[in-house]
Amino acid sequence: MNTPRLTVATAWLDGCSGCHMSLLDMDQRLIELSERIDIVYSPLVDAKALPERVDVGLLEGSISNADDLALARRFREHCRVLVSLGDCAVNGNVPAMRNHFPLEQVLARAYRENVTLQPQLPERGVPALRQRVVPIHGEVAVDVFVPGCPPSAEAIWQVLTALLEGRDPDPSAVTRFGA
Amino acid sequence: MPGPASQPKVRVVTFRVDDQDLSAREDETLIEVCREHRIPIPSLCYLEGLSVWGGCRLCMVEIVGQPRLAAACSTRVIEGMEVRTDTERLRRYRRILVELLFAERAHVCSVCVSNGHCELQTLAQRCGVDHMRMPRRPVSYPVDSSHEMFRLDHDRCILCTRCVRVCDEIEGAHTWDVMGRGSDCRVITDMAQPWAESETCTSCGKCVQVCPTGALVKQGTSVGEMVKDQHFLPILARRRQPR
Amino acid sequence: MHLDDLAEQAATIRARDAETAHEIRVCMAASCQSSGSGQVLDALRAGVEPQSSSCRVKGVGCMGLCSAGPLVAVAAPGDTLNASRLYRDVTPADAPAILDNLGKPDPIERLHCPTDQPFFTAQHRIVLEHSGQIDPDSLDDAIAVGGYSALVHALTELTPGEVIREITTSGLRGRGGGGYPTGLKWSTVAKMPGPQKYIVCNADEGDPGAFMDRAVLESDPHRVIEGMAIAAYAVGASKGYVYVRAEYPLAVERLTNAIRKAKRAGFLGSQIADTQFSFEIELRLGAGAFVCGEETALMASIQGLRGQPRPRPPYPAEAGLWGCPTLINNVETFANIAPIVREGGAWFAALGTEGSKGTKVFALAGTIVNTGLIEVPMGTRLAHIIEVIGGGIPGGGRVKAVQTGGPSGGCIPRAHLDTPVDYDSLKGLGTIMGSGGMIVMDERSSMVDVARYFMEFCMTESCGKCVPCRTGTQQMHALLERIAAAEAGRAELALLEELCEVVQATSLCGLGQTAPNPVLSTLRYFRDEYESRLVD
Amino acid sequence: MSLHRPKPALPSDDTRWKLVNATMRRNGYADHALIETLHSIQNAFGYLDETALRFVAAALDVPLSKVFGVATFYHLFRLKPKGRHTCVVCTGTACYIKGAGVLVDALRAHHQVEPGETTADGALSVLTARCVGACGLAPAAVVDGEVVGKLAPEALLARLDRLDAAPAPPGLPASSRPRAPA
Repeated sequence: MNTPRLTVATAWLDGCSGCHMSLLDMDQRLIELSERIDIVYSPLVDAKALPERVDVGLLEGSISNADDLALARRFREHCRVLVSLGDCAVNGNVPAMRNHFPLEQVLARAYRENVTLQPQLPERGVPALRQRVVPIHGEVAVDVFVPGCPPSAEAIWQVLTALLEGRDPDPSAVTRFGA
Repeated sequence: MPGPASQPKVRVVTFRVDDQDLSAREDETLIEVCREHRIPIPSLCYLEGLSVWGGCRLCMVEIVGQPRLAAACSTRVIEGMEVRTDTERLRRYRRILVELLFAERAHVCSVCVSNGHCELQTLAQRCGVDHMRMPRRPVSYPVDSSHEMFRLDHDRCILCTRCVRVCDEIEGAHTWDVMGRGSDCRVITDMAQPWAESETCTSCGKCVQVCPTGALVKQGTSVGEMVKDQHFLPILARRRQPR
Repeated sequence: MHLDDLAEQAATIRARDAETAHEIRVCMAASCQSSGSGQVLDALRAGVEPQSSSCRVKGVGCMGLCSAGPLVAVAAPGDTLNASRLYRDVTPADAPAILDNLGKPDPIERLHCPTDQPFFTAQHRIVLEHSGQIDPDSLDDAIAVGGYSALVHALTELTPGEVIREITTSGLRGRGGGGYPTGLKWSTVAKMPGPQKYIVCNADEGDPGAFMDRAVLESDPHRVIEGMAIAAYAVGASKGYVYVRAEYPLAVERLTNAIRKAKRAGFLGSQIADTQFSFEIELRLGAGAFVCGEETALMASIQGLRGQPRPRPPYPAEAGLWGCPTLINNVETFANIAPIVREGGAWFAALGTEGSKGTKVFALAGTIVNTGLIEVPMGTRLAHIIEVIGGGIPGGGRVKAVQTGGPSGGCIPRAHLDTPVDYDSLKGLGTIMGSGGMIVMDERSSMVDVARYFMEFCMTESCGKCVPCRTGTQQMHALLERIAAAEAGRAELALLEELCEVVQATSLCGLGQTAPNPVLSTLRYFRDEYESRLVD
Repeated sequence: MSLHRPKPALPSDDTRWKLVNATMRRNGYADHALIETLHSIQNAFGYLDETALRFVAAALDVPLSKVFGVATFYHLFRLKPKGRHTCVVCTGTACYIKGAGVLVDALRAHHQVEPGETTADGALSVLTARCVGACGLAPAAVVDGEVVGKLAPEALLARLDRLDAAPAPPGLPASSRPRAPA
C-alpha cells in the first residue's frame, strides 16, 4: 500500500521518558515504521529545531514548569495532530501528586530538607516550576489521548498506523490508566 | 441450581433487555438477571452476596416509556418491561461518573498495588475514560498501615461501602463504617482509630477481598501484585442465610 | 366524647374569654422573639392587674409581618388578626402607652400598623387561620377556635374511607415540595396490610430562607397534631413521629407541650374520643442534615442511623419505618387536613387552580419591604405577591429575579413575574414550588453568585452516598468558583452543563437530582452573566 | 440461644450521666435511640467525647463505628468542647444576599478563626448555620444564644468584644439546646 509518509515530532515534558522507551520497544516494527514516518524533532534524533509544519506531535509528560508550557504551545502551533502520550500527559499521574502540597513546601523538601550539602533553591539555568501540575490538555487542545504508564508499544503502534491510514486512533482496547 | 420448589408464590415474568427476550422470577433485580445472561452492566458498589447499596450509579439503565433512568441493582424486573443497557446517553453518563471518581481522590494507577486488578481502572478502560477533564480534589489522606496484615489507603477509596457491608452482613463484626458527610466521607474502623487498635476487627480479611480498588490491600504487595479473590462471598452469603 | 361535647366545651371557653374586654396579643414566634418581644410581653403583663377583668395579655404565634416585629395586636377576644389593632416595632417602653390606649377610638399613631393594607387583606389564611390569634401553649385557645373538632368528627361520624375520599376530593397536594397528591398517598398506605403502620410528619424544614413550617409549629401546634391523628385514623396507623429540626428549639418546646396537653385531654393516646382508635406521637430531633428532608433519609434518621437515602421503590407507603407501611407528609400538608375534614373536600377544591388546590404559605425574604410569612390562594400571580403583598423592593428598585424552591429550585426572572404560582407553572419556568421559600433579588444580585451559593449548599449537604451528588456537586462548585472569578473558559462552561445533566439524571435522591436546578435556571434566563465572565 | 447483653456502668458519678441514661431507658435501650441519646449527652456535657461515645455504643449495643459514623454525619454534633462564647452566623439565603459573607470574613480577619472552629485561647467558637429563621432580621447571627439582626461587621465585632469583658453564660446557648421530648 502506498501511503504518504508522515512527519512526526516528539518531546517529553515532566515525565520519566518511559513512554519514549516504549516507542523504541517495537522491535522489528520499528523498521517498518521508519519506512513510513520521518521523525523530524525528538530527543531521540539530532534535529533540534521544530519544523514549521509537522503532521503528528507526540507529547509525553505533564506540564509542570515554564518550559513545558512553552514547548506544549509550540507543538500545538506546529503540529496538525497532537497526541497526549502516557498517563502524565493525560491525567497528571505521578508529577501531579505534588499538587497536594504548596509549591514552596515541595521545593523546600527537595532542595533544603533532604540535602546535606549546600541546601539552596535553584534559581539559574532551570525553568521556574508552576504552582500546579496539569495534563497537556489543561493548557492546549489535544486530539488523541493515549493513557498508560507507559502505553505499550502495541498501543503506540496502533495510534501511529491509524494516523498513517487516515483513521481516528482508538487505543482503548490495548491501553488504560496505569497500563 | 434451584432447590425443590420452595418459593411457589413467586411469578415468572418476561421482558426485553437490549432486544433479547428474557424471563426471570419477579423478585429478581435487573442486575442479577443481566449478570446471569452475561449482559454487561458496570457497577462498583454492587456485589453478589451483599445487600444493595445503590451508590455508584454506574448501573443506570433506560427503561422504555419511563422518563427517569433506573439503577439496575435496585430495580426489580416487571412483566413486559423493555430495558436498554448500552445507549449513547448511558455510555456518556458512565464515562463522566468514572471520571468523577478518579477526580475525587488521588487514584494514580501507575503506582498502585492493585494496578491491573482494579475494578475502577478496568471500568475506566471499558467506558473510554482516556484522560481527566476535571481537576483532582485537592485533599489527601494518610495511609493506615498499622494492621499487621492489611493496609488502608483512603486515596484509593471510592466509598462503595463493600467493606462495611461484608464486615457487617457476612463477618458480623461491624468493624467498618463511614464517618463524615459528602466528599469528606471516610471509611473507618471502630472510632476512627488506627486499624491495628480496633477492638472488633477479627482480621478475617474479607474487606480486603471485596474492595474493588487498592484502598484495602494486603501488606507486602508491590505495584500490580494485589489480586483479589471474591469467590467466597456468594457461598458464605448462602450459608449464612437463615434456613 | 361526642362532637356536641367538644362544641359545648369550646363555647364555654369562648364565653369565659369574652368576659375580658381586651386581649393584648404579643407575637412570641421566633423572629419577633429575637427582636425582643419577650420583654414587651413582660412589660405589658407588669402593667396589668393579674386578675384583671378588662384586659388579658397573652403570647401568640406568628402574625406574618416579621420585618416589623415585635408585633402587638390589641383585639376583642375571638377577633381575627385583621380585625385587631396592630402595633409594630414595639419596645417595652411602649407598654404603658398601649395599655393607656385601650378602649380609645384612635390607635397610637407612631406604632400603628394598619391591617387594612394589602399585606393583610390580600391574603387568604387557612393554614395560618389562627396563627397570631391563639396562644400556642394553650389547649383551651385551640379548642375555642374549633381545634380537634375535625378529629372528633372524623372518628365518630366518618369511616376511614370517607376521610380519604374527602382528602382526595380536596385535590390537596403535598406541601413539602414534591406536590404528590395527598389523597393518593393516603389511600396507598391505607391499602397496605397491617398490623403496624406509621405516620411521619416531616418538620425538617431545611431550605435556607424558608420558615413556614416553623411558624406553623410555633403558632398552632395542635392543628398539626390533629392532622396527623386524622391521617392515622384514615390509614390505620397507631404511632406517629414528628421529625423536627433541632435548630427550631421554640417549635420543639411548643410541640412537646402541645402533645402532652393533647394526650392529657384525650386527643392522643388510647381510645380517643371513646372510640377504638388509639394514636401516639413521639418527637424526633434532627441534628443538622438537610438531606434528612428526603423521606428515606428522614426515616433512617428516625431509626437512629446516618441520614442517607436509599433507592425507591420500595416507597415508604409499602416499606417505611422498620419495614412497615409509613405515611409521610410535611407540616403544612397536615395543617390543611383539619379544615378540609371540617369544611369538606369540595370547599377546599374550590380554591386555587385546576391542578393546584387550596392555598400556599410562603416565606417572603430577601430584598423586599415586607419580609415575613404570607398565605395566598394557589394561582396568585408572582407580581401580586411581590409588588402588592410584599410591598416591592425597598427604595423602589427593580426586581431582578425571584428564587423559589431553595437549593432545589430556580430563579424566575422579572419578565415572568406575571406567572400564577402553582406547581405546574413554576415547573414550566424551570423552578419548583418547593416548600415555600421565596427570595426576592434586585439588580445588584449576581446570578452566577446565587448559583454558586446554592451549589455550595448542596455540596456541603450531600450525604456522600451516591457518586454524582457527592463528587458532581463538588466539581460543579469548583467550576462555578472559577467562572465567578473570571478564570474559566468556554470548555468549562460546557463541562458544567454536562455535569448538570449527569447529576440530575443519575443521582440517588431528590437532593442530587435537583441540585443542578439553580445553575440550569440561571443559565436559562441569565446566560449572558455567565458568558461575560468567560476568558477565552 | 439467648446471649446476655451486659449493661455498662455509668462512666463516672457525674449526675449528668443519669440524664443520659434516662433518655436511653425511655427508649428501652433500643438502637434507634442513638441520635436522641447523643442529643442528650451534648445537652448535658456540651460535646461528645470518646468516653461518651463508647458508653452509648455499649449501652445501646450499637457497633462503635456506627456510633462514630452517626456522630460525624450530623453537623450539630460536636466532638470537641466549645469556646466560652459562641457566635453562629446565619448563612441562609436571605442573610447571604444581605451580606453574611462579610460577617464571616470579618470574624476570620479579626479573630483568626474559621467557621466551625474555636479560637486558640478557647474564648470564641464561630459557627455557621443554615438559616436560623430570622430572615426578617437579615443578616443575623446568634451570639451566646441571643439572636442579633441587621448586623454590620463592625457591630458584630463590637458585640463580641463586649462579651470578652462579661462572664461566660451558664450552660449552652438556648438556640443549641433542643429539649428532648417529654
